[in-house]
Amino acid sequence: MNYVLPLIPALPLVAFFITLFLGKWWLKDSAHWIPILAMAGSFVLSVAAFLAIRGEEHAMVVELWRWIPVGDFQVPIAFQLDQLSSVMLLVVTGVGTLIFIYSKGYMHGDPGYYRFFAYLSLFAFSMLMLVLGANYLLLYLGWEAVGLCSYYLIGFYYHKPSAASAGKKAFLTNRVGDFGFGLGVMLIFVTFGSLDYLHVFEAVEHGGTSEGILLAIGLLLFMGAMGKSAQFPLHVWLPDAMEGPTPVSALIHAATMVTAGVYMVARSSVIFASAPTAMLVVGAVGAFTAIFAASIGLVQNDIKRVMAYSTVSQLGYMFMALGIGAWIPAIFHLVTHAFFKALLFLGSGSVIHSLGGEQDMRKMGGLARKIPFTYWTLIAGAFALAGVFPFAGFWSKDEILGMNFKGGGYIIWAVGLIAAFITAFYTFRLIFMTFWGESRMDPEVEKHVHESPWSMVVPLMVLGVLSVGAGALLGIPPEGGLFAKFLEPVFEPANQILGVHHEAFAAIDVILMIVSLAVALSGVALAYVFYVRRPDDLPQKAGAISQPLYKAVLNKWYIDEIYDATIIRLTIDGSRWLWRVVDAGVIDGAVNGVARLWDIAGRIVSPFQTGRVQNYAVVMFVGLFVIVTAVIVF
Amino acid sequence: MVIPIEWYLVLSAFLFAIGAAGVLMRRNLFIVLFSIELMMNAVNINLVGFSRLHENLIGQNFVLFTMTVAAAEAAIGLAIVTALYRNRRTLMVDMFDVMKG
Amino acid sequence: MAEKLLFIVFAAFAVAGALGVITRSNVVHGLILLVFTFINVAGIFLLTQAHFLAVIQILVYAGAILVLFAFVVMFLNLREFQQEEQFHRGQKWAVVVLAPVMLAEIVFVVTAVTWSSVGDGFTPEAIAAQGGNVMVLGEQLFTKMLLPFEIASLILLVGMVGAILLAAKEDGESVCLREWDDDDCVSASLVEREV
Amino acid sequence: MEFGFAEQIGFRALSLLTFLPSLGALIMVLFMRGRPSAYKATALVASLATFALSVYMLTAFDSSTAAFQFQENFVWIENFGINYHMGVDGISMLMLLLTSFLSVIAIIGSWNYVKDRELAFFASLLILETGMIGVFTSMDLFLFYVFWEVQLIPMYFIIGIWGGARRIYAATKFFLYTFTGSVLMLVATLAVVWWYGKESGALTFDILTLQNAGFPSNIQFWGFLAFFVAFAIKVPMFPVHTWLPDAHVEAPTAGSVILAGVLLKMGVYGMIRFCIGFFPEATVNAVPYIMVLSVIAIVYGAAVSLVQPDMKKLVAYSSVSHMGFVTAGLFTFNQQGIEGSVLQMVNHGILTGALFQMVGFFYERTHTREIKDYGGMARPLPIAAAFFSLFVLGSLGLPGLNGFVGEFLILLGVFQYMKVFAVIASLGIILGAGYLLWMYQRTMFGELTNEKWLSLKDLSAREVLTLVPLAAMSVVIGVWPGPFLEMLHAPSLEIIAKVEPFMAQQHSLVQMASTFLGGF
Repeated sequence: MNYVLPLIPALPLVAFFITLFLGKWWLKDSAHWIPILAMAGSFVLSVAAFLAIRGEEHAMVVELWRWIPVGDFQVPIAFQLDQLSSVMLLVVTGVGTLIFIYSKGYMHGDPGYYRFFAYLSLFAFSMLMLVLGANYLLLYLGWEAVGLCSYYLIGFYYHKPSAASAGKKAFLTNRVGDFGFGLGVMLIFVTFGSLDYLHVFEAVEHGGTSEGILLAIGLLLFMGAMGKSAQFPLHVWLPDAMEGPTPVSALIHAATMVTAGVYMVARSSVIFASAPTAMLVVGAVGAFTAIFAASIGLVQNDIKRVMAYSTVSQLGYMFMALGIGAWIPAIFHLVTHAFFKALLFLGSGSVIHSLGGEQDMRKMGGLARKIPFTYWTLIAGAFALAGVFPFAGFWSKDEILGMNFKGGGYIIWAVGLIAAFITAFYTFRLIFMTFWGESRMDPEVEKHVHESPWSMVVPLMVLGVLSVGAGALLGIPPEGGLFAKFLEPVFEPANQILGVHHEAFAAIDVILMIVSLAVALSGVALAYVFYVRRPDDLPQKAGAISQPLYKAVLNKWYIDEIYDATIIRLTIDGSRWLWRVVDAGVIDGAVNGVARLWDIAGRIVSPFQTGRVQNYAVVMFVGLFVIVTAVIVF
Repeated sequence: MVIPIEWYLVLSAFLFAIGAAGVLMRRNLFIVLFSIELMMNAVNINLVGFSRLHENLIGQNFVLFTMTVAAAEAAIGLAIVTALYRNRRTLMVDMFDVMKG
Repeated sequence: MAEKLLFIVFAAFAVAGALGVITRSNVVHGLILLVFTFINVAGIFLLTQAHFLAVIQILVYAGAILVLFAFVVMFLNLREFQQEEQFHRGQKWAVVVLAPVMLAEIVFVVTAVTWSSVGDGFTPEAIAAQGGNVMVLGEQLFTKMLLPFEIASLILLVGMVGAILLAAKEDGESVCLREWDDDDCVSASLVEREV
Repeated sequence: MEFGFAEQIGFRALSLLTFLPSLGALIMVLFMRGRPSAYKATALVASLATFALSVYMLTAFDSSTAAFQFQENFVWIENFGINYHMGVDGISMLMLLLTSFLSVIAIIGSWNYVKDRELAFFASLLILETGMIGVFTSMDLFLFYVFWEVQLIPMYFIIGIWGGARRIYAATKFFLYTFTGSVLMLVATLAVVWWYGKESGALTFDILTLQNAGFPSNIQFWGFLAFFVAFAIKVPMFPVHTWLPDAHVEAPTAGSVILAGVLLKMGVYGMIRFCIGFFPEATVNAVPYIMVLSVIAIVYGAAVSLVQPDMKKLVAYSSVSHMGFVTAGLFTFNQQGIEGSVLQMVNHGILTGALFQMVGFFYERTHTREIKDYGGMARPLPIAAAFFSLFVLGSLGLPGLNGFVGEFLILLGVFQYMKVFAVIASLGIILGAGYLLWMYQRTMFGELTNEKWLSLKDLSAREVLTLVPLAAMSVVIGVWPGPFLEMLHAPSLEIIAKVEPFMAQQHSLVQMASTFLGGF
């Protein structure tokens, strides 16, 4: 493992450098090979790592070198392999490989082809660093680096101003979260004298740390997670991030990067478990985000934006789970979500691709027969997202809701249920608007509709299979399946602190399952009524009835506008005031004022300086006379 | 000593005062230079007089150096005069007031 | 006694010449009067037994330096300045008052002090015994005073280089009549013809 | 021990290092008038040789000790106890490397930048280098002062002769600001030396002797104040920073690179040597005020950068912010803070130097520095955009690049000192990302604002050559700062040991303030 582990992130890094430096002049249209092979290689190595860690009690740590050694602050570049990072590795490399392959077809012919693959490789490297790092500072490194790649990839079409500013918005919003994360890391160091996971967690388990400090650490870390995982109120960047190419949305803004927050909270489970208030905040924010984002997703017309809000909402689910201490369901949902959301994104990418770039669902419809592969795989993804039995999403979502209910979080459970209903509705709204009914396409576009190339369809099918089967394979029985068994050792300490004991599968679980299935199906049914049965009048009517509400939702609850008017306006105006008034006015005014004072003094005395040598000589002579006289007289 | 030292000193004082007056009140740059030479000569007289009084040759030696400096000064002074005249076509000292504040 | 008489004569001529120098408006006249003054000073040097200096005074001052002056005076056309005001208007009166007062003060101080000789022994007689003023002075100059002597030569060299550099004309140099005003400038070649 | 280290290399390495650039300048001026290729090559060779020598010295440098190495000590002016005394410790060794490194970059970078009086320009740069190296190697207060003034003059000319439209104003402002500080420093120097002379009976300007003098409180207070103001102007700290934007905007590229890269560091270096070295007690008492000023500088500089319409001015104000980090870190008096601070000086030199270099390259092509005139430049200038993004990212503290290591260590240090300050300083980081990315987006991304820009040529090989070492250093320090930090361990511990005895009385004050401000 000592050699294998560092190789996992190293392969994409090498691919990045090769592609970046040779891509433009040499690799050109074949720039995809090296990144794909590197990614596949990483996947193989990850499988090896998975096999190695299976059933191990303790984490493996491989230290490469001391990164920052200053006094008692010693941070190594070290990788930690345990069950959690192994799962993340598999998701990142697995889904990553598929999306790399997909990108070959999707990005074909783009002038920035090599650049795209270089960025993707860099992203893969960063993400792998994030999940493999053995201390908080490396986590922070990966954290920022994935943010950077996200910045580049969102702004991939940099000549589009909207893309460029979306990238900037993403980075800055993340920075706000990282502000907390960074402080949290410092507080961890100051409190525990180390940043290594193993050391810190051991110290927390050992007890003796004041709960206030743990709460502060938890909240600060969660602030970072809110930024990265787009939780309210830092969710604003994710929908805008859809300016990036679709594979990017699938890989970064659905499957991997945005789940980093979930990973981080799960990784710090021991800390959160020791600070119940922090967990409460995590759960509340998650639940609120779940329903809040879902509500916006209801009315969006851009196919990718629907997905984006859905992602935000699903991430909310994961935090909801973490908030109740359901670590394993959260990670489980992370995994299944990675499959079906990547699938949905790639599928909508395939739709967009076949329509020559059209993203507005109002200009689609009736595509089912024209692009059947895409259609059927998307259906699988939609059922998974809606949480319909036995698709993948059902199992993980049900676990989350079930654990909330059983843990006494009835309000959160109810919120989650409502959100699930909305989710089912908007998911199938998307399906129906896109594939069913009459065609609303431009005739010009319609002529060119075509099924996507194989390199795009094959990843779709693989993900489709996973969306259908992965949940049942890994999640039966709920809370005791293969997945849970595998992850058990990682969360053992946290569960001990929380005092959770494992319950056997019982009748209550079945009831809850049926309830959530019913909710999901009713959402699907309602969507069917709205968009298949009466697409011409019912949606309008519904919108008209709840006019103010509809408008608010359509405008994303005006969050962007509020930020613009308050924080951003204030910062810019305040800065301008500082510059114009304080800097140029007060400080420089004082400096120049002193200079002006001397200038005036100079003007007063300068006439004495006639410029004529003899005048000066006479004055000298008079002076001499005075001195001599004085000497003689006295 | 045949001639009292005071005589030298008084003569020197006269020449110096005349030279100084010339420097201070004449407008013609040449006359100013002449006046400077006069003042230098006044000093030389002093030096020679004291050399005689103290019965040594230090003063006389010194006069040689004064003359050296006077020669150099005259050479450079005249060079400046020509340069000035070439540029400004006047030699009236009070016309040169570029440094006026 | 004869020496005293001669001293008074030389001194009177020197002072008269000096007064002439600073009052003449014609530069050439001034120059000649200056030579006259210098010759009289040389006479005083002779009276003081400073033979070498007397010779040098005439050779260097009256000869070399003043010839240099004469050259430049002749070289430049200075007649026009004779018509101009020769004295500073206000300053003139200040100097006329101040200079005599200063003179009086100096004379007062000089006469009030009792001067006494150090008596190093180089009386004219002793010097004559050692081979004369020129010889003794030369010996001192090349032994005790060697370093200052060499430095003096350096000063002369620098002076020479400086004079050449300053007086040499640069190509394309323009000539300004008043102030450093660009409008007033004419090309160097034009002035050259006039000069 | 005093003289032992000169033998490490076997020759007077520091004197050679100091005067090598000047020697080059002399050769250029004497023998190469009117032959641009010859004197440019000489300038390059001189600076390269200096850099090579400093690297060679690094191999002989012993980083396990805080003692001064490569010492040379000759009597200079005996009556006043002035010696020609040179030596380096870890901190000044790093500064030397930075100086000689950036000088090479600046010379290559301005190869074709200056159009008139090129010879004088390159000679000025080399003399400037001598001055800077002299400042970092002097171990005699008088010698230090001499070099301090020596570097001022070429910089004044570089801004005043080869600068932009308002160069005279900027150069004068730069000179007067700095000189005001210098004069204060001179007075304080004389006071300190005089006091010590009175106490011990012998005048001395030797820094090591004076560091152990143990000045009484009132001398400490006034001496500290004078020295501190002198160095604070140089850093520059809020509120004496306003010369910096003007000087940077008007200075030619090489001037900006050196100014930001090295000159500002001399201020902090001076604080380490003199404020802390001579007056530890007064320094400790002043720490809360310095901290407040530093934190203000961080946020203020960042905020003002945000709204700058001029790229160069933006980078200049960002320097104020970054140097705020440096001073904040230094005066925490814990190892992380001090080492982070010194490392951050190096980082800032590399990154801001690089940013100025980049702005210079853009300016050479477009003849404008206004951000609004740019836009979409990534299309005609992809390589430039790539480098630019690297330096922007380093500057905003992306982990894996050098800016992060320094900034994080400083924040960690400040955090241990007082949490509130760390929180506010972290806000500066958010703003930092804001102004840098916003600038990057407005200049490199978006629609092409001017069709003319399409015909611009991307970076030439020479230009890339100046940027590659900077980029490489940025990455190397980012992922493997160990060797650099190792040189700082011993000196930083020495600093801590120096102020330790006075921290006790300070501590209660910090705690009082911290409860008052409501630290966690």
